[in-house]
Amino acid sequence: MTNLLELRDIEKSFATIPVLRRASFELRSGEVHALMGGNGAGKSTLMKILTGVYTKDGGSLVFDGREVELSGPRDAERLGIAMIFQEFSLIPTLTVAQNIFLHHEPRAGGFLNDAEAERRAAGILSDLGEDIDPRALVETLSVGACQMVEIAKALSKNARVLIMDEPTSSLSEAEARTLFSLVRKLKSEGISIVYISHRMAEIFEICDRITVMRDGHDALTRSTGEVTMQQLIEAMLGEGVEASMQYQARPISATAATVLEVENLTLEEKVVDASFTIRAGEIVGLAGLTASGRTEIAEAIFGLRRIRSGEVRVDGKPVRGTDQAIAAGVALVPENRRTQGLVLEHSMHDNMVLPNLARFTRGLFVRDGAGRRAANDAIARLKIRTDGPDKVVGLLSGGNQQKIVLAKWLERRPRLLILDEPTIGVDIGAKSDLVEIIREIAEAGTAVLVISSEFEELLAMSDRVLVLHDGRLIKELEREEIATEEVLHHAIQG
Amino acid sequence: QDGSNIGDVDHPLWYQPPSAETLELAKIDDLSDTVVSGGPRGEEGVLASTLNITEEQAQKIRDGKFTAAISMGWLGDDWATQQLIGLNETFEKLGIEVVAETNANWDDAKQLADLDAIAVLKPDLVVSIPLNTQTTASAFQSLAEAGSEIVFIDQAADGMDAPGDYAGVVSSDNLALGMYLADLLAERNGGTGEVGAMYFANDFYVTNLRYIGFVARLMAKYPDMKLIAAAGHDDPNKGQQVAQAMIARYPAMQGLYASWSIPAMGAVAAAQSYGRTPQDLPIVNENFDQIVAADMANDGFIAGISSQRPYDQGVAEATIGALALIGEDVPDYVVVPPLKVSRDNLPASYETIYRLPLPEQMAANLGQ
Amino acid sequence: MQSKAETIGGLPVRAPRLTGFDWRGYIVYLFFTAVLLFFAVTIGDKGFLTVPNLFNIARNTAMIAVIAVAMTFVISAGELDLSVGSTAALSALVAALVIQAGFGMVAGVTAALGAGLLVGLVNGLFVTGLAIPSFLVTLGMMQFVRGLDMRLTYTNPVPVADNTFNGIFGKGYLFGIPSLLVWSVAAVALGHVVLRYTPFGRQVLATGGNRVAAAYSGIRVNRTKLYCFLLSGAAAALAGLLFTGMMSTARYNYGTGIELAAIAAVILGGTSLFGGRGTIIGTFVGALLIGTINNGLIIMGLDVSEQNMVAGAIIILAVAFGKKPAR
Amino acid sequence: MQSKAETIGGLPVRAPRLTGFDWRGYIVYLFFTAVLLFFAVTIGDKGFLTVPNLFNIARNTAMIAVIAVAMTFVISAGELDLSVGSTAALSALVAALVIQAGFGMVAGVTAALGAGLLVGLVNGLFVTGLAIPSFLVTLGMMQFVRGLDMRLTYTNPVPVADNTFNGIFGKGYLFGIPSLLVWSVAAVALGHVVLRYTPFGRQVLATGGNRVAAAYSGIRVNRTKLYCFLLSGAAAALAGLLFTGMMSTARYNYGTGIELAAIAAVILGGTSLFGGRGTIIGTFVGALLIGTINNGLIIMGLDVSEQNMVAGAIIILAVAFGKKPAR
Ligand SMILES: Nc1ncnc2c1ncn2[C@@H]1O[C@H](COP(=O)(O)OP(=O)(O)OP(=O)(O)O)[C@@H](O)[C@H]1O
Ligand SMILES: Nc1ncnc2c1ncn2[C@@H]1O[C@H](COP(=O)(O)OP(=O)(O)OP(=O)(O)O)[C@@H](O)[C@H]1O
Ligand SMILES: O[C@@H]1[C@H](O)[C@H](O)CO[C@@H]1O
Ligand SMILES: [Mg+2]
Ligand SMILES: [Mg+2]
Repeated sequence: MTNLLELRDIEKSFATIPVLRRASFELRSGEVHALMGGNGAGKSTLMKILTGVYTKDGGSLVFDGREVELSGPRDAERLGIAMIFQEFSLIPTLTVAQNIFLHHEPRAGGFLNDAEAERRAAGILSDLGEDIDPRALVETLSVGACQMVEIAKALSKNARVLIMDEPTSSLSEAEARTLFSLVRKLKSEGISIVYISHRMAEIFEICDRITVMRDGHDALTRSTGEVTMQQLIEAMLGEGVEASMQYQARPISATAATVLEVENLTLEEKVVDASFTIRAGEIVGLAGLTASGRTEIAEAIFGLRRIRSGEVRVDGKPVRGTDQAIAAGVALVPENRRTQGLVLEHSMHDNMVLPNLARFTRGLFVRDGAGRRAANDAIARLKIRTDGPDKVVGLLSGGNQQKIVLAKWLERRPRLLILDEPTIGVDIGAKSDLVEIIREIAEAGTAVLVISSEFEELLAMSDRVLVLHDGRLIKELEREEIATEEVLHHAIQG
Repeated sequence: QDGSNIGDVDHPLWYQPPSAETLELAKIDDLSDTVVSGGPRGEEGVLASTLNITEEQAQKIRDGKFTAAISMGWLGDDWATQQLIGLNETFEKLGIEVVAETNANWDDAKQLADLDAIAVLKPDLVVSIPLNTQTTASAFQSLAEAGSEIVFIDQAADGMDAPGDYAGVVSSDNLALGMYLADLLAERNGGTGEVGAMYFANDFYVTNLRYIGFVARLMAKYPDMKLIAAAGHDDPNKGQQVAQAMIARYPAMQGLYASWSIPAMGAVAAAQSYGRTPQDLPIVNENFDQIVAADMANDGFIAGISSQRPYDQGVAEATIGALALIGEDVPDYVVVPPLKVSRDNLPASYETIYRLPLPEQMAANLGQ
Repeated sequence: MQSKAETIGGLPVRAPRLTGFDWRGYIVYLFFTAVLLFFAVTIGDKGFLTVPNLFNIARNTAMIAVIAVAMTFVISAGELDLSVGSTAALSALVAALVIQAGFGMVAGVTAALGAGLLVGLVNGLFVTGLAIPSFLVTLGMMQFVRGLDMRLTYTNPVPVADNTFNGIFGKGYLFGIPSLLVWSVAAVALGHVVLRYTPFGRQVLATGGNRVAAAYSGIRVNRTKLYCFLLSGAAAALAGLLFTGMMSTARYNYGTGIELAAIAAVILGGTSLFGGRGTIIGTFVGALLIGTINNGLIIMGLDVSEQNMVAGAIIILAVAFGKKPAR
Repeated sequence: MQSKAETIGGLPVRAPRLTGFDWRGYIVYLFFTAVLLFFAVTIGDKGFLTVPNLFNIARNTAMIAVIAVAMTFVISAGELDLSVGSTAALSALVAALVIQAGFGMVAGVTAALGAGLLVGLVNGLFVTGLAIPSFLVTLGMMQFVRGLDMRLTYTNPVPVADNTFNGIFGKGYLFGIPSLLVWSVAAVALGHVVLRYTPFGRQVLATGGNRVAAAYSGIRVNRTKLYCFLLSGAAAALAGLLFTGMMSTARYNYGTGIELAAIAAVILGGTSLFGGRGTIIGTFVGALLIGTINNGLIIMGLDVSEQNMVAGAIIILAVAFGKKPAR
């Protein structure tokens, strides 16, 4: 099989810091080629060079047998290369349809034809099994829906090469399934796909070949059948590293205090009559389909959503509004790191200090030194890839940003920790570290509520799992009841 | 005389009714030999035409190699331009170097900063129009203390006295200016009918006097001319808007005093938009500049101009300043009488004010 | 229960739903209607409701409207242009001088547009090429050009005797409609179509909505912004011609303060100051609202201090009742 | 090859590196030094370099500086305050009237601060409570308060005879330093410490940087913004007192146009107009730069048109060479 394109010995530095060092990558026509690697390994950067978003410092790009230079996204588009960006390339103030066809809008006599764009957008979205209004403004969509729009946007270009940078990170199981069948269909139509993901299972499921990047260099390229999970992990993280995601039973004292009590909670949106409790030291998973209302429950406990009826109590005391929630020791790690989690243009240590201002203040003044020390600790503990705590977080890779969001809240040592999709975009090494850290936090007496669409992770952590369907809690699974992902899968379908 | 023709219009916020003395003077038909406005401190006005520099004095001034600075309150109308020409020509003739020229653009705080910067240059002479007599006083006082001679345009800063603190004030006769405006309207409508006044709303000594002079003349001399509308603008460029509203609300208005030339031309545009004619809505104003002159020549709405003599004022300011520099006695209040301009005397008036013949186009339009 | 804005801790985090009639989005129209009605009732008999007066409002609003149309593009693209006022004066002077020198109206108008475009080009190149904030570039430019205006004729006004020019750009009528109104309606119509229905308009909104994402989508964001500044320069030039035609004279201080009035019209109309969202029709109504208030309050007989107070209060109220921005 | 700005399709996407000496971040200091040096060489012998003149510059910059310090907070929090100028005049009048009425200096100053805080409170409540753009709220407020200023004393100036007041707020000296300079340095020092080293400062920057993320981090973003507007009102009041003390008189037109000068100082100093980044020292140097240019150009003997042109060009150049914003 011939190579449709080859990236050869690509070099790239930001300022003086090298990010890609002689990175090479080949893509055959009609293959699905996985690109893997730890956070900050350079995957997104390499692919942005392929789409003309960044210009390379060195190396060459051969497309269809000819060496080409890309001076911007338009050049790549002309070659038929489209990309689903990890950090979305959507315009919040435009509609779904306007976004999908941005810069290749259907026209009628020189004028834009929005009606036609909406019609076609509806078609693409329904192929994706999505029920999103093409006329809705993107800023009103959930992360998952944005992810879908981003995918639809790339598909609308009828590209020969489709790069997917962590397309499933915000998708539910079911949506991911739809995406996989789409990938297979595209492949059968001869389209070549680069597939970036941190989720092992899906890589083995849909990819033909795998390239692993490490420290800006391609460390390994193999056919999927010729490589084991452990080999991949070692290529990514180094010899002897194990990344295990196994549940470890922890005895939870029957006398442990009840930290969170949610009683007959009904919200203005979605959630109806939800009741549950979490005890100190317990990790409770919250599972459900997209739009089942998990985020709403989390935000309601944190005081961000209006409660229509019912009550939230922390340590026996009713809690309403963020002020009370924070005072009661509730912390929420929000689901969207860029809009909710970080001040992107601030440094890591500034972000770290933010939710913990009281702790980092002595007298009248903020103790920056302490903030920096905490940041350095987090860098070491979570293996965050950065030049240091002063680097502007917006410049870090997606997974590293997510780790900072976590670090920021872990620093708080809350009474109740709510994690909404905490490991989106986080590499396997860090994910298992995180699971470890969350367990430690729980062991120290914190009650934990985890929302995750990734069953593996949910199962590895949860002492108990609540299942939400269409705004209602329909099941509560004790640990013994969930031996496999299948059980969870069935439970969620309702 | 009883003021009933002034009716119940809304006067400006700063309005004070004309004094009995002003009303007395307003009865005099021909004001050309009368100084209506004395200085604000009761100074007696001396006509600028009486000033003179001998050749001997001129030589002494040239030998002094003096420097001067000019702090203007605004620029952009012929009044400011002609003042500056009068000042600069006279200074040049006398070998006085102008080391700074500033424009406070109607902002007295800016003028204070301008004066501070001027002080640094230690000019021998400062000519300035204080935008506000109170707020700028300290700066003028310290200039005086540092040894600069000061000539004020229009009004002296508070707490200063001539000749100790400053040489003198040169001003137009502002009450007379306002009175002439009433005369010019009366010339058009025979001293009867309903008229309006559009004033500069901000509290500004010289323009306040003109409005008061206008009102005084109506009361004293034209009991059949009724003031039915008065409205202010705080920015000359808004003249058109204000005039439009006045015309909309008082369609019976048969004459309009429109303050400076810019608002007056705005009023002209407004009158046109209502389909009014120069006959049924004559407009008078107090700046003789190219625009109103052209309109007048063209038989437009501008029926009369009560003109100051800014060039002469500039010359007078430079003259008393220069004389003070060599220790001569100068009058503390110099008055330059206004000039009544209408279509009949336009060419002659133009020559008087601009020292140039009436521009060809205007002359052609005048039918000469 | 329509159009409840979603909030997080009191912050609106998303625009109201698209379902139901979202009256808040149309507040400027409602407010404009309310203000018109109020004046009609209170001072309708005092001349407010006459055709010449209504034409006057439209005429007085023309320069603000023309500039505000282009400003809608600039703001939608996420930038600002404070130099429009002094640029209008520059173009006015250039046109008047060229006409005075005998080169004729066409040459005068061309030269004025050239001057406006030149200022726009310099603004645009600084903002995009050097990536410096447009607020400062255009603030500096506003001052620089105002100095140039003063220098050009030593602050002397330049009369324009060409009656064709004065008719077309100021005092004339087309089918009984004042030419100033014709110009502003034409600018609004063109602006509306371009912003709403052309690729360029879409690129402007995308650039303002998310510059990086727009660039990822292949849009030349810098070029788009540059075009917006050129447009703004051209509109300022047109406004300068209108000032000149209306007064048969060009003056160095035309357009002082018009930048704030134009920005107010744009935002009152519903365009987001943060870019990405813009409506030209709203802008026009915003400009008319401002013009109507100014006119009506004078006819009501309020003095300048009261006019200021009432006009200020109305602006605050209009936005208070207006659509909450998503950001 | 330090600090090459990274670009995406021609857009700078990242601030220059924090390592190495980042001279672009300090451009306002360099520019200020360069301008000072230039004037020292060209007009040093004409009195520019004398202590009284340098004090003059500092004195004339005081009101802008005080207002700009608070404006740095407002802008860092992602908002704007255009009402500061007319609020300064309001406070000036209130203080003068209270003193004139015989209630004494302390009452006058208190009343003035109260007036400023009240305006700030209303601004803040509208902006946060109703979530409407501060540009419009404060534009309306600027006009409303200016009307009030005119009304209050029918545009008559109000003299202040209290020499203690005039000394403290205007003409006096403290250890040989003009009191106006003392006030502005005090405001700068306090502002710097608060913005840089206190939790409140952190909250302001976070709110401006990402309002939603700040709210999720438990920051009361609305309260934070409200405080910024209160601060701005208080600073405007102080500026009004300084105007009054300097002139021994309060006038309704104080502070006209000071909002733009203050914003220019803030942005020249390196604060991002989009919020999230602010530096008080930079703001102060920005204000001094503006003041020095104004002073020096007059001493050089440039006429007003030239002063405008050169000052405008310097602003453009200062930012052109300045730090490229990350946005
Ligand atoms: N514009 C930029 N400026 C400076 N550094 C950058 C920039 N973009 C990326 N980097 C750095 O380059 C490195 C590689 O980033 P990249 O986004 O390619 O990683 P990745 O492999 O996609 O990681 P992830 O799995 O977390 O998405 C990171 O250390 C990141 O901080
Ligand atoms: N149509 C919509 N309009 C406005 N906001 C929406 C809409 N759909 C979802 N959201 C918001 O998006 C966020 C995600 O909530 P969602 O209902 O998807 O909950 P979830 O169960 O947590 O699912 P997910 O797996 O997508 O996080 C919530 O803040 C929700 O209010
Ligand atoms: O009259 C002159 C100017 O023309 C302007 O009218 C203001 O007052 C001055 O004295
Ligand atoms: Mg990545
Ligand atoms: Mg969710």
